[in-house]
Amino acid sequence: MNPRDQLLDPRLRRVIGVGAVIGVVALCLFGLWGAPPDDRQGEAMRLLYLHVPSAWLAYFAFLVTAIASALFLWPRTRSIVWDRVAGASAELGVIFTGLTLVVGSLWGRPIWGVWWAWDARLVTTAVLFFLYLGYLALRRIPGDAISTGKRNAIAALIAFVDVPIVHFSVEWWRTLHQKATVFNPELSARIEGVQALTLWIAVLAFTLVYVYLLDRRYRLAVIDDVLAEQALEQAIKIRTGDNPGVGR
Amino acid sequence: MRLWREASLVAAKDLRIEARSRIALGQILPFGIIVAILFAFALDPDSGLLTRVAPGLFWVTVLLAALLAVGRSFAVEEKSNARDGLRLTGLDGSAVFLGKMAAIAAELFFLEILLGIAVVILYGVEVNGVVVLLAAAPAATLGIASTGTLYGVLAAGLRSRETLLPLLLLPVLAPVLLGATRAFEGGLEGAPSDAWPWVGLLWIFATFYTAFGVLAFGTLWEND
Amino acid sequence: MRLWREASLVAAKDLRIEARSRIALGQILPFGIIVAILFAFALDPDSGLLTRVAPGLFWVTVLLAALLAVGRSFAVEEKSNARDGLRLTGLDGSAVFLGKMAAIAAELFFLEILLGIAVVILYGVEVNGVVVLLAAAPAATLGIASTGTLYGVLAAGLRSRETLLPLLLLPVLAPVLLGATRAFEGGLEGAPSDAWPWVGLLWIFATFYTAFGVLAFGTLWEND
Amino acid sequence: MPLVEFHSVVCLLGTFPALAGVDLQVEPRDIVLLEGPNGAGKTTLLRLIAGLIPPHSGEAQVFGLDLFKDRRSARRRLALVGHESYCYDDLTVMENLQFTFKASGVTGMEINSVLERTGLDGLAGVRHAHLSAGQRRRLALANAMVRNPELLLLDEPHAGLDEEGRACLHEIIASAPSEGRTVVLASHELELSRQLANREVRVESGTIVKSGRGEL
Amino acid sequence: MPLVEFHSVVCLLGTFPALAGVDLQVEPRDIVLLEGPNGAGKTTLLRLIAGLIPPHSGEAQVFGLDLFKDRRSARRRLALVGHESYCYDDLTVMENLQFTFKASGVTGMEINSVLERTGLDGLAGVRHAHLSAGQRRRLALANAMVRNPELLLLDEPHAGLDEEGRACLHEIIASAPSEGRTVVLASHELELSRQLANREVRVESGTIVKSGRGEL
Ligand code: HEM
Ligand SMILES: Nc1ncnc2c1ncn2[C@@H]1O[C@H](COP(=O)(O)OP(=O)(O)OP(=O)(O)O)[C@@H](O)[C@H]1O
Ligand SMILES: Nc1ncnc2c1ncn2[C@@H]1O[C@H](COP(=O)(O)OP(=O)(O)OP(=O)(O)O)[C@@H](O)[C@H]1O
Ligand SMILES: [Mg+2]
Ligand SMILES: [Mg+2]
Repeated sequence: MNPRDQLLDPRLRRVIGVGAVIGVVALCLFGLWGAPPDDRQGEAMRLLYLHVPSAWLAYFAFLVTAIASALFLWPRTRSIVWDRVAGASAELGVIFTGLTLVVGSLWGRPIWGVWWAWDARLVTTAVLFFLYLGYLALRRIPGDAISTGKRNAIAALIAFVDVPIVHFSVEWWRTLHQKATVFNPELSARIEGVQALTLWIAVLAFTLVYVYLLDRRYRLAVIDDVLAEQALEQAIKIRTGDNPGVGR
Repeated sequence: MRLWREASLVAAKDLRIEARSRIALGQILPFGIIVAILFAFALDPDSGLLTRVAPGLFWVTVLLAALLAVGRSFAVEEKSNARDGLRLTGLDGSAVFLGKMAAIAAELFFLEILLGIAVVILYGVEVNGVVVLLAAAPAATLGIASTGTLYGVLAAGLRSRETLLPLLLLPVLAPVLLGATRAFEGGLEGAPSDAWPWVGLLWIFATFYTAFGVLAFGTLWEND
Repeated sequence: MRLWREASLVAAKDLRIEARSRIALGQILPFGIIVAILFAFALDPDSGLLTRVAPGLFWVTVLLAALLAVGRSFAVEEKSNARDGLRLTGLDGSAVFLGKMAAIAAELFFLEILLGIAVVILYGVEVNGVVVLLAAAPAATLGIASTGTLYGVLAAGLRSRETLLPLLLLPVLAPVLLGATRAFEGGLEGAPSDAWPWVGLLWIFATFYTAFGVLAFGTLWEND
Repeated sequence: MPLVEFHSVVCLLGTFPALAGVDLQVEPRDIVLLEGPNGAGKTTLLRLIAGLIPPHSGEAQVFGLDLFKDRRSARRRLALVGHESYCYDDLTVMENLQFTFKASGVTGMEINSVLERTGLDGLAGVRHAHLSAGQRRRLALANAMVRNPELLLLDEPHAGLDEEGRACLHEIIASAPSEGRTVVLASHELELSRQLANREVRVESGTIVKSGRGEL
Repeated sequence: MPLVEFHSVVCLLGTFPALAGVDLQVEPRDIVLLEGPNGAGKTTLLRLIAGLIPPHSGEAQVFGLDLFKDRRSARRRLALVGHESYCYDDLTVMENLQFTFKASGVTGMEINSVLERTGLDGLAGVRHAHLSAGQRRRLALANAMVRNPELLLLDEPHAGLDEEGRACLHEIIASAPSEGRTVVLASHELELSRQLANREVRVESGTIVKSGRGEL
């Protein structure tokens, strides 16, 4: 199998890039002026348009990591492509999780009066963050492509267990954090009007940004691999060339 | 059949080494009890707070002891590169996993019984639902042992094993820790009926991690 | 003079090895923060209990991280029997003690600063007396580092080092833990003036253990 | 069909190409001597054949099994005596051998006869931790023999052995072909080893520079 | 005055009398070869002379200093190449040597010349963890030489060294008397070692059974 060196077709990527920019601009307009302030939370509620999509995109990124990892583990579909996708997506997921934590924390200060609480949702989110930091640390340990790929994939699959826990934490525990508004057990969204529209714009914008960055990060991984391959060729030349010293 | 035979071979070897070096009995157990006492010390004893936090402290202590036990289980393989010898025998990775996990679980379970008695005495908690405790503890133990073994081999062979292990293991075990704590809260001072959902969750975890370990360990074990 | 030169040689070596393997920064610190989070989680968050127990948890966490740091400091000597090489150089035992202790203390102190910030943010405690904290922390750190080094060498060379160390170390450090906790209680939510006697006690401990280490380490180091 | 078949195999340790394109064939019942300077890659080559480390590129087959895909199956049929003893400190000589024996599930070998052949008869009850360097070396050899391997890989087996130990070692190597065993031996004791080997391969800087029957 | 003076020295490892009454004298500038079967007690004897383990009974003096009372002072003036390399995995060859050099506070030795003498010139920047077995052995030798010892104790220094490494080793041993050094060497490479030694001591089961100038 010839591993692809571009994740997306360049034209498609450009479209997505432009879409992402438009999406972000639209989100700013709607988020800051278009949508009305909340009756109870006032202006602080606007943080929702960052907080919720970044949380969802973090889930999505980790889901992509898990699926790519499973595809890598499955011998029939094994390809370095999946390992790269898994790593790139996990990095973005960590960034989105970090954003969720930071924005949530900023939001918590005016609404709950504290930056942080030992609430199940908050803690499981923090655990999620560290879990994938650990995963990224593990990825940095060198080795041959197949073995490290399998090792990474297994760690990613274990880590994904935490995602549903984060989501259902508000149902399973009595939490300060509010229960699901959109993806609740009844699957009926309790948000409407311009607020809902803004939320969906935000989700769309974040998704486009995610896809664009995923492609770029993938490309970076490809370049890294090419550079490593070149360095290896060089090293082989140096090793087999007649150089003095003890076998080096 | 062969899997069980091979797994019991590995477990027997590990337990024999432990029996000879007397580390589980002679050191990890006292370690657990000392940590329990230290917690009591750090948490200001006269406030009646201890009975409330006893379940959490119990399981945090077990977790720390598990880190030691897992670390030890793989340190044994590191010396004289015994790990390579074990790999050379061509044993099935799943067998190695089950064997090592069983040995660790056995040590931990033994520890929990004695530590539990110590906590009941030291912290003065009441036991309302023995059945809940007896149902929860093995599940949590299996969950901890299986994840520990899986991550132990992930970290094994890396020079930084000793310190990397806790880092990898603790976040993954957070749900087990939480479930076990809630189950024990129910079984000790609280209402046993509250605890059953948690016991179920723990068993789900244990089954999942063990099955996953059996499948994944081979891959990790084979490659370096 | 010579003692200082030799001690700084040993400390520089240990810190260079740590810098290269990135264990203190990259792994022990996240370990500390994760333990802090786990504790908070296990201790039932909404009861406002956390701010009260924060000082105790902080120091228990530091103690556990210290176990890792000490273990690592002697694991480094174990590999390829480097310990015998160090003994063969004829370095003064006191110099080895001071050097290793300084390296461990430096790592721990660094850890405490970052962990302290994390605890203040995560547990939401108030800082009433920065001076008290700044006076207490180094004393406690030196106490932990000196005792750790002394016991580290006791346990080093024994096959069961990893698990024996906590057992030996934790009881001896109980007073330090208590003093540091009380001092921090005063410096954080309580009244700083209450804390000063504890700070004094900590310094007495640190001085005593360090002096004792300088005198006793040589003997332990020389014999096998 | 050759037991070992390598074509321009590259093997990395970290990022360092310890083997930088190796071609090697070992026929059944050969006794191959690997020689070469320190750091040439002999140990790496043996560990690669044993399936303990993965190859990076090239073609690598042992017993006809591809080392890129399956390193475990081949391992069951070979044994490696490495620089270290691969034994557990807290188990006795006998217990170590018994564990290896049972774990490999071999037949046609008696532990006691292996103990005799390696001159360890008197030490069956001694823990590995208490053995001297040469005794450990013998145990490592016994630990390999107890698996009755078709392919025996020896990495500097002479190191640390006394006269008697060397005699045991030579008996084992010399009788390998008649017992249906193939031997690959890395050693710096060239005079001793050349008497035994029927092929000699010189490794230098991660490649094989000479290879032939008899002395080079 | 002899450098090493042992009278019926007993030395225990655990409860096992690894040395059961040893009489030994080493004169300045001697090159003494210790030989004997595996497990005889050669390593134990060298570690005892180096002051790494305490004697149990008898009379034991090194450089005229009593090993029962003071093992540290003698250590500053000797060096031991043991079965392991005594080096730190994470430090480079150069850093390891520099640390030993500074810690021993010696004078009259240049690290670079030692690197050359042991053939390690090209490896100064490589971490110990990445060295091959023979390279580690060379480093162990360099690590001993960098301390410019009056008494050089070598425990099977040949093991793992290639031809070039053995030449370096032999140069160091052969030039020891002219550099004012005394050498005690335990080895199973009898032919090579006998060419160098001017005294040979045979150790068997923890005692010295023969001792004399030239071949026994
Ligand atoms: C550090 C603090 C916080 C963290 C870590 C956090 C984490 C999360 C996460 C992970 C989600 C995604 C839930 C899911 O769909 O499964 C979420 C959703 C949400 N959060 Fe937060 N949050 C924090 C603070 C806050 C605050 C202060 C508020 C407002 C008072 C808030 C309001 C919401 C809302 C409204 C949702 C959407 C719920 C839904 O539709 O499912 N969060 N948060
Ligand atoms: N992790 C690593 N990173 C970089 N280089 C390494 C690493 N491990 C080993 N090397 C180098 O790989 C080379 C091959 O080592 P190997 O142990 O195979 O040599 P060898 O032929 O067995 O030598 P010896 O005769 O000394 O045992 C050595 O030059 C060594 O320095
Ligand atoms: N802790 C111990 N308890 C009991 N016996 C021990 C212990 N350590 C070593 N021995 C025994 O002491 C004896 C002396 O070992 P030593 O390493 O000195 O031998 P050696 O002459 O160096 O042998 P070799 O040539 O194999 O290196 C050996 O027979 C060994 O089994
Ligand atoms: Mg080698
Ligand atoms: Mg020896």
